[in-house]
Amino acid sequence: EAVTIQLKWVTQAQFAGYFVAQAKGFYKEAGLDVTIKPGGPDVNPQQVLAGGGADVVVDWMPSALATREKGQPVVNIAQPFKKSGMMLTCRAETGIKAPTDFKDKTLGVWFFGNEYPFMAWMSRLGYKTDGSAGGVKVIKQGFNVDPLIQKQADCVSTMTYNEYWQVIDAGIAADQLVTFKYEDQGVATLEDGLYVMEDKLKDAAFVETMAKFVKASMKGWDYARANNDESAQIVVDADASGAAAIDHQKRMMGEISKLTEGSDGTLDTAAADRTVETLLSSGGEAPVITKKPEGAWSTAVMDKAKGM
Amino acid sequence: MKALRNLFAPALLGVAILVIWEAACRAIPIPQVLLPAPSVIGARIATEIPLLAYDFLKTVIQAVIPGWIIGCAAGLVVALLCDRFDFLKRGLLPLGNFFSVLPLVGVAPIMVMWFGTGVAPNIAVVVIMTFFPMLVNALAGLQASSHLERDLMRSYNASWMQALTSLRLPAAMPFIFNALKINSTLAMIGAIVAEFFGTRIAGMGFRMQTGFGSMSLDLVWAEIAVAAVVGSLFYALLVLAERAVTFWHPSYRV
Amino acid sequence: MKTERGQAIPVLVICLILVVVWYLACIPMNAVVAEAKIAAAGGGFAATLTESWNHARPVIPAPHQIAADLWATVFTIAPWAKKSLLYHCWVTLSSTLVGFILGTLLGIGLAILIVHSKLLSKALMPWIIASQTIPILAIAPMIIVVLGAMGFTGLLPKALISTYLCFFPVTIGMVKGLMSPDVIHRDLMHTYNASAAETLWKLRLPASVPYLFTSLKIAIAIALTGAIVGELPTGAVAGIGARLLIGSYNGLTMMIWSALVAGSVMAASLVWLVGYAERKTLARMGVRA
Amino acid sequence: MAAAVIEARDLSLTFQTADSPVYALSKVNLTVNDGDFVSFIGPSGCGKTTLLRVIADLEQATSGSITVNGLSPHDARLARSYGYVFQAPGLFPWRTVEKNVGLPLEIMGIGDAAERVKRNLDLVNLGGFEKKFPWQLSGGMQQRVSIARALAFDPRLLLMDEPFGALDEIVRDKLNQQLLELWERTAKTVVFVTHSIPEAVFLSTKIVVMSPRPGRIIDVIETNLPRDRTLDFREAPEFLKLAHRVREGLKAGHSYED
Amino acid sequence: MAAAVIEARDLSLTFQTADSPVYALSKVNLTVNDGDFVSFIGPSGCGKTTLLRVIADLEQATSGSITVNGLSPHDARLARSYGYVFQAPGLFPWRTVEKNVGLPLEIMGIGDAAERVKRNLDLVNLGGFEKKFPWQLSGGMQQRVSIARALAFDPRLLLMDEPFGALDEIVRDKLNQQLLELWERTAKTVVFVTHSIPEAVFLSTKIVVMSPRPGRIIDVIETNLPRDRTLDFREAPEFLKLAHRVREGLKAGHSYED
Ligand SMILES: Nc1ncnc2c1ncn2[C@@H]1O[C@H](COP(=O)(O)OP(=O)(O)OP(=O)(O)O)[C@@H](O)[C@H]1O
Ligand SMILES: Nc1ncnc2c1ncn2[C@@H]1O[C@H](COP(=O)(O)OP(=O)(O)OP(=O)(O)O)[C@@H](O)[C@H]1O
Ligand SMILES: [Mg+2]
Ligand SMILES: [Mg+2]
Repeated sequence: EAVTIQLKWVTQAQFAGYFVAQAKGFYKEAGLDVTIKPGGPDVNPQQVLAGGGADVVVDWMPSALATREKGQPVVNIAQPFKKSGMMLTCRAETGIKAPTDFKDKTLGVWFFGNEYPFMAWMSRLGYKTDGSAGGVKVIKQGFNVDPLIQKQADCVSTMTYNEYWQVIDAGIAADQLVTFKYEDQGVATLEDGLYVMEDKLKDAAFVETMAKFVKASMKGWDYARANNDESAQIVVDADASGAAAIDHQKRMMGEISKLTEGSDGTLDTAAADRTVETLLSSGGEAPVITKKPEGAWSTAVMDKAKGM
Repeated sequence: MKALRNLFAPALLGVAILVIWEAACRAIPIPQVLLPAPSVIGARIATEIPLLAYDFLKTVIQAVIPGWIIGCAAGLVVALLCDRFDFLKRGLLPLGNFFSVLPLVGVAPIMVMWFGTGVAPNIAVVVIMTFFPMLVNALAGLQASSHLERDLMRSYNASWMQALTSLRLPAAMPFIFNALKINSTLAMIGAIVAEFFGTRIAGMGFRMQTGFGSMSLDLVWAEIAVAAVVGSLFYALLVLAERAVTFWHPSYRV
Repeated sequence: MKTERGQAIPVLVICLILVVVWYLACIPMNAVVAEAKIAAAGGGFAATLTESWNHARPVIPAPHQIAADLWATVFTIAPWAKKSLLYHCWVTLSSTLVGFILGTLLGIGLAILIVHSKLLSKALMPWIIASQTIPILAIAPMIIVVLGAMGFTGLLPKALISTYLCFFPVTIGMVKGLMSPDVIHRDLMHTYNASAAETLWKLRLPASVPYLFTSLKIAIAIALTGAIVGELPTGAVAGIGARLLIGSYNGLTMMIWSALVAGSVMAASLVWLVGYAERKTLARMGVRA
Repeated sequence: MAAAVIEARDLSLTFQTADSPVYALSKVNLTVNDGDFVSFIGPSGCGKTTLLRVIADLEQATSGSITVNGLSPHDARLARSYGYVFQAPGLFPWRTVEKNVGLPLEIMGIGDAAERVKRNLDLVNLGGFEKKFPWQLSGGMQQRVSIARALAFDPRLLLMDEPFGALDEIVRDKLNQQLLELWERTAKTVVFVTHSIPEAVFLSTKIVVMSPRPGRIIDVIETNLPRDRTLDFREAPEFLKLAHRVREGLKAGHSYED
Repeated sequence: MAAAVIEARDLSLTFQTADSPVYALSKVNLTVNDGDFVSFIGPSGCGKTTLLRVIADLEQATSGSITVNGLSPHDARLARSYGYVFQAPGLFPWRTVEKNVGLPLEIMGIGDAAERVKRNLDLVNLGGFEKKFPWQLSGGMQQRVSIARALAFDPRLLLMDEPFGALDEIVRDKLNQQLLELWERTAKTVVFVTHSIPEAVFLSTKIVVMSPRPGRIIDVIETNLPRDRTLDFREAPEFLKLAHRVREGLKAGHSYED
C-alpha cells in the first residue's frame, strides 16, 4: 500500500522517526510503500493534505486546529511528540532574567501560525504587542537566529533541538544566554503530530493502513531514540540538499529524543486541551481559533495500531 | 465615454472569470484552504478595509514606491555612466549582469542583516529587483537613435550631455518606459516577497504569510486582490505617461 | 565584438576595486558579531582584521571565505553528488531553461495576439498586468499543490513558475517592438495587401529584434529567479534556492553566499549568452556597427 | 474611350492636427483612363502625396468619392492593383538590396523571382549591388532600389511619388526613357508625381497642376503628344509651349500664397 | 588670393563591406577658397555625400590629407565651423518644426532663438507651420525645415547635400535666389551637392564634376560669372555654354560605367 507523508519542515532529525522507519525497512515490513515529502517555509502541510498531495501530514496542532475551523476537517491520529521544544532565548547582557523584564524589549517571533503561543503568553503577562510603550516590540524572525547574533533583537524564538544550538555555534556561550521554555511557562502547544482528513477515517481500510503506518513510524522513533548517531546519519543521507551537517543532526537527534521520550503515539488529551486553551487566550486581530474544536482528535488509528 | 468603452472588454472578461471561479468553487467543492470563492473573498475585503488600507500604506507607500524610484534611477544612472565612460561599459556592465538575479530568497535575509529591522531592507530588495531591467532597457534605448540623427549632433559638436538630452534620451524613452512598466509589477512582487523574509509585522506580504499560517486564505486573497488593483492602477498611470512622452513613436500612429 | 576583446582589463580593474572595497566593508559591518572575538584575541589592528575577515557567521563574509567554500563545493566533490554546488546549479538551470523557453514562447505569442486584435489587447492586457502583481511566492504553494494533485511534480511546476514570471517582460517588450516599424514600411506592406502573417514575419518581427533581445535578457534573469523561488514550495530538496534556504535556516553563511555567487554567475552567463545571440543576429541582419 | 482607372469626384481630405486643421485636398475631380500617363505637379505641400495615398487606400478621404479600377480604393488594394514608389526609399534595413526588391514577389508568391530581381536591378543600373545593405548605398541608389521594387511585380497601375528626385540628369533621362518604353510596351497606367516641368511634359499624356492651401487642382492639361518620343523632342516647339503653360499654371498656384 | 577653407590632397576613402570593398573616393584633390560657392555634381553613387561627410568629420579618409579652415576636420568640427544640410531631412519626431529649427541654437547656446527661428522659417516659406510635428509635413516641407535648421545658427561654411531635391521649380528658383543673396551678403563659403546642371551653373563659382567607381573628380570648372545674377541669366549664352560643358563632363563620367 502506498502512503505519502508530508513533513512540516526540511529534512532534519526532527523527523528522524520516519526516515529511520524508511531506511530500516520498518515500513516495508508492514507492507507499506512510503514516500516522504520534505517541507519548508512555503509548504503548508494542511494545504497539501487538502489538495490531495499527501495521505498524512506532520504538523503542529495550532495550525491543524485553524484549518479545521476553516472548514477543512483534519484530525489528529497520533502524537509522537510529547513535549514542546519551543523557547525564547535572550542575551544575558540585556538584563532579562524573568518574563517580567520583557518590557520594551525587542523579541523575535516566528509567524506563519507559530506566533499564537507567544501571543497567549504575552497576553497572560499583560504585555501589549502592538508596539506601544510599555509593551514588547515584536519583530518577525526569519527561520534563523540572526537577529540575536547581530543584536537586532534582545530575544529570539528557538527550538531546543535546533536554533538554540545555532546561537551556541555562533560563539555565544550558554552562560551568556537566558532561556524560557514554553513548556515551563504553561503556554506550550502540541507540536509534531500526525494528521489526516476526517472523512477518510470512515474507510476501514484506510484506518488499517494508517495504523500500520503509525506503528511502523513509532518503531522508527524508538529505534532513533536508541541509536542517536546512526539515525542522524540516516537523516543526513536522506537530505537531497546536501546541507544537513552530521554534527548538527546528532545534537538535534539528542534533543528530539527528549521530546518524544515516553510517547507511544497516543495523544495526551489533557495536553491537547491545554493547547486549545492557550490558543483561545491568544487574542490578537486574527485569532487562530475562536471556539473550542469538536472531534479534532481520534483514537481510531491508535486503537487499531495497539491491537496489531 | 471612450474610457468607459475601453473598460468594457476587460471588465466582461473579469466578470466571466469570477463567475466561472465562483461556480467551480460551488460545483466541485474546492477546499476553502486551497482556493476560497470570490464571494468569500469579497466579504472579507468588505470587513477588512482598515487593515487592508494599513497594509497598503506599509507596503506600497513605504516600500514599493521608494524602491521603484531608487531602483529605476540607479539602473538609469549606471546605464548612463556605462554609456559615458567606455571603460565602465566594458568593466562594469559584465558585472552588472551578476546583479541581475541576486535571488530574492538569498538576498532578503542578507538585506535584513545589513539594513536592520525597519523598512530599509524591503526597499533594498525592491531596488535590487528593479535595477537590472532598467539597466538593460536604458542601454538598448540609448542605442536606438539613428545614425543620421547622431551625425547631426556630431556636426553641432554637441557635448555628450547635450546629445543625451536633445536626442538620445528622447529616443530611448520607449525602452525606458518598457522598463518602468515591467518594474512596476516587479516592485510589487519584490516588496511583498521581501516581507515574507523581513522582520516587519505589518504589510501585505506579512499578512499573506500569516494568513497562510492560520489558513485564512480569504484574507490572503483579499490582499492579493488589493495588490492586483494597486499594481494595475500603477501600470495604467505609466501607460498614460508613456503616451504623453512618446507620442511621436510609430506605435502610436497606427 | 570590439568590446569583448577589450574587456578583460576593465573587468579586472573593476573587480579589483570591488574586492578592496569589500574587504574594507567587512571591518565595520562585521564589527557587531566579531567584537567579542576581537577583544578575546587581544584587540588591536591585526586582530580586528583577522577576526572580521574570518568570522564563521559574519554579516558579510570576506571574499576569500566565499572562494574557499566555492572551491570546496565545486571542485572537491563529484558534480553529481548532492553536496556539490554544480549539481544544484544544474537542477536550477534545467527548470530555468524550460521556464524561459515556455515563457518566451508565451510572451511572444501573447504579444502577437495583442498587436493584432484591438479587442484582445483591451480584454487581455489588464489581466496580464494584474496577474503580474500577484506575488508569486504567495500563490506558488497553491500552484504546486494543485499541479501535484494533477500529477505534475518535479521539474514542471518549478518551470511553470519561471514561465509565469518571465513571460511578462517579453510581452511588454514585444508589443512595443512589433508596433515599432516605421509608418512608411507599414504602408508599403499595406500596398502589397500583405496578410497579417506576412507583415508579421517580414516586417514586424525583424523590426522588433532590438526589443526582443532586451526583453530576453531580462526574461532569462527573471526565469532564474523564478526557478529559485519555485524550489521553496517544492520542499526545497535541491537547487540554488534550496541551498539558500537551508543555508539560511541553518545559519550557514558561507553556503548562502556561495549559492548566491553561483546564482549570479549563472545569471550573468545566461544574460551574456543572450547578448551574444543578439550580436550575432544583428550582424546577420546587416545592422551597422 | 478607354475605361476609367481612377475616377475622383469632389474629393476632399482634411487633417486634424493639434493646432489647426490642414486642408490637404479640396474638391478634387480627376479621371485617369486606362493607359494614361498622368503627372501631378505643384508646389511642395499642395497635396500630391496625399492624393496618391488616397488612391492607394493609405489615407481616407474626408468627403467625396473615388474609384480605382471601378472598385473602392480598399478593394483595389486588396486586389493588389498597383505598385507604389514612395517619396522616401523605405527599404527594410535588415534586407540586402536583392531581398528588398524581391519582397513583393515573396509576398505575392510570384515565381522566377531571381530573374525578375536581376532584370529590374539592371534596369536601374544597380547590377553588382545585390548583396549590399541599404545603409551602404547612396541616397540616389536607395531611391533606385525602391523603383526596382515597385516594378518587380509588374503591376498594371504604377503610382510613383517623385521617383527620380534624387537622381542626376543623365540617369534621370535614361530612366525617363526606360519608363516610357515600359509604359508603351506594357500599356500600364502611370500616375507620377514630379517637380520637373520638362519631365512632366516629356512623359505625360495628362498633366495635373495643383496648388496648395487648400490643396486643389488648378489645371489639367492633355498633351496629345505622340507616344513614341525621344529625348530630342524636348527641343520641339509644342514641347516648349506645353512647358510654358505648366510653368504659368504653377506660378498662378504659387502667387496665391505669397 | 583668398585663404583656402577646404584643402584636400590625394584624398581616398574605401568602405570595407562584407562582399567587396567600395572605392567611394579615389585621389581627390580639391581647394575651396573663402567665399567660394562650390557645387558637386555627378551620377548617383559617385561619392558626393561621402566627400561632404569627410569634410564634416563624419567619415575618416583612408588616405590622403584634408584641412578645413586650416584645421583637421575634427578640430574644425569641434570649432563648429560648418552647418550641414543632410540628404534626408533627419528631423526629430518629438520636436515641433520650430523646436527642430531651434535645436542648434539650444545646443550652441545662441540667444534670440525665437527671432532666428521665425526668420529662417519665413525664408523657406514655412511660416504658420511652427507647431506641426515632422510627420505632419510633406516631404518637401521637411526638407525645407532642415535647411532652415542649418541656416539658423549662421555658420560661416555651409555644407548642403541636395537641399532642394524635393522642391518644385518655383520654390527652388526662389530659394536659389535667396541662397545667392545670403551668400553675397554674408560672404559665406558654400559647398553644395546638386543633380541639376542649371542650378549648379547658376549658383556656383566653381563646379566640381565627379564620376563613380571609383569616386573621383573628373573636372573642376571655374565659372567666373558675375556675382549678382538674376534668374533671366539662365538664358544667357555663357550660361548655356557652361551648362553644356558640365553636361558633357557628366556624360563622360557616365560612359565609364555603362
Ligand atoms: N499626417 C498628416 N497630418 C497632418 N497634416 C498632414 C499629414 N500629412 C500631410 N499633411 C499636410 O498636408 C499637406 C499636403 O501634404 P502632401 O504630403 O500631400 O504634399 P505634397 O504635395 O506631396 O508635397 P511635397 O512635394 O513637398 O512632397 C501639407 O500641408 C502637409 O503639412
Ligand atoms: N557606409 C557605407 N558602407 C559601404 N559603402 C558605402 C557606405 N556609404 C556609401 N557607400 C558607397 O559609397 C559610394 C558613394 O556613396 P555616396 O553616398 O557618397 O554617393 P553620392 O554621390 O552621394 O550619391 P547620391 O547622389 O545617390 O546621393 C556608393 O557606391 C555607396 O554604395
Ligand atoms: Mg509629397
Ligand atoms: Mg548622396
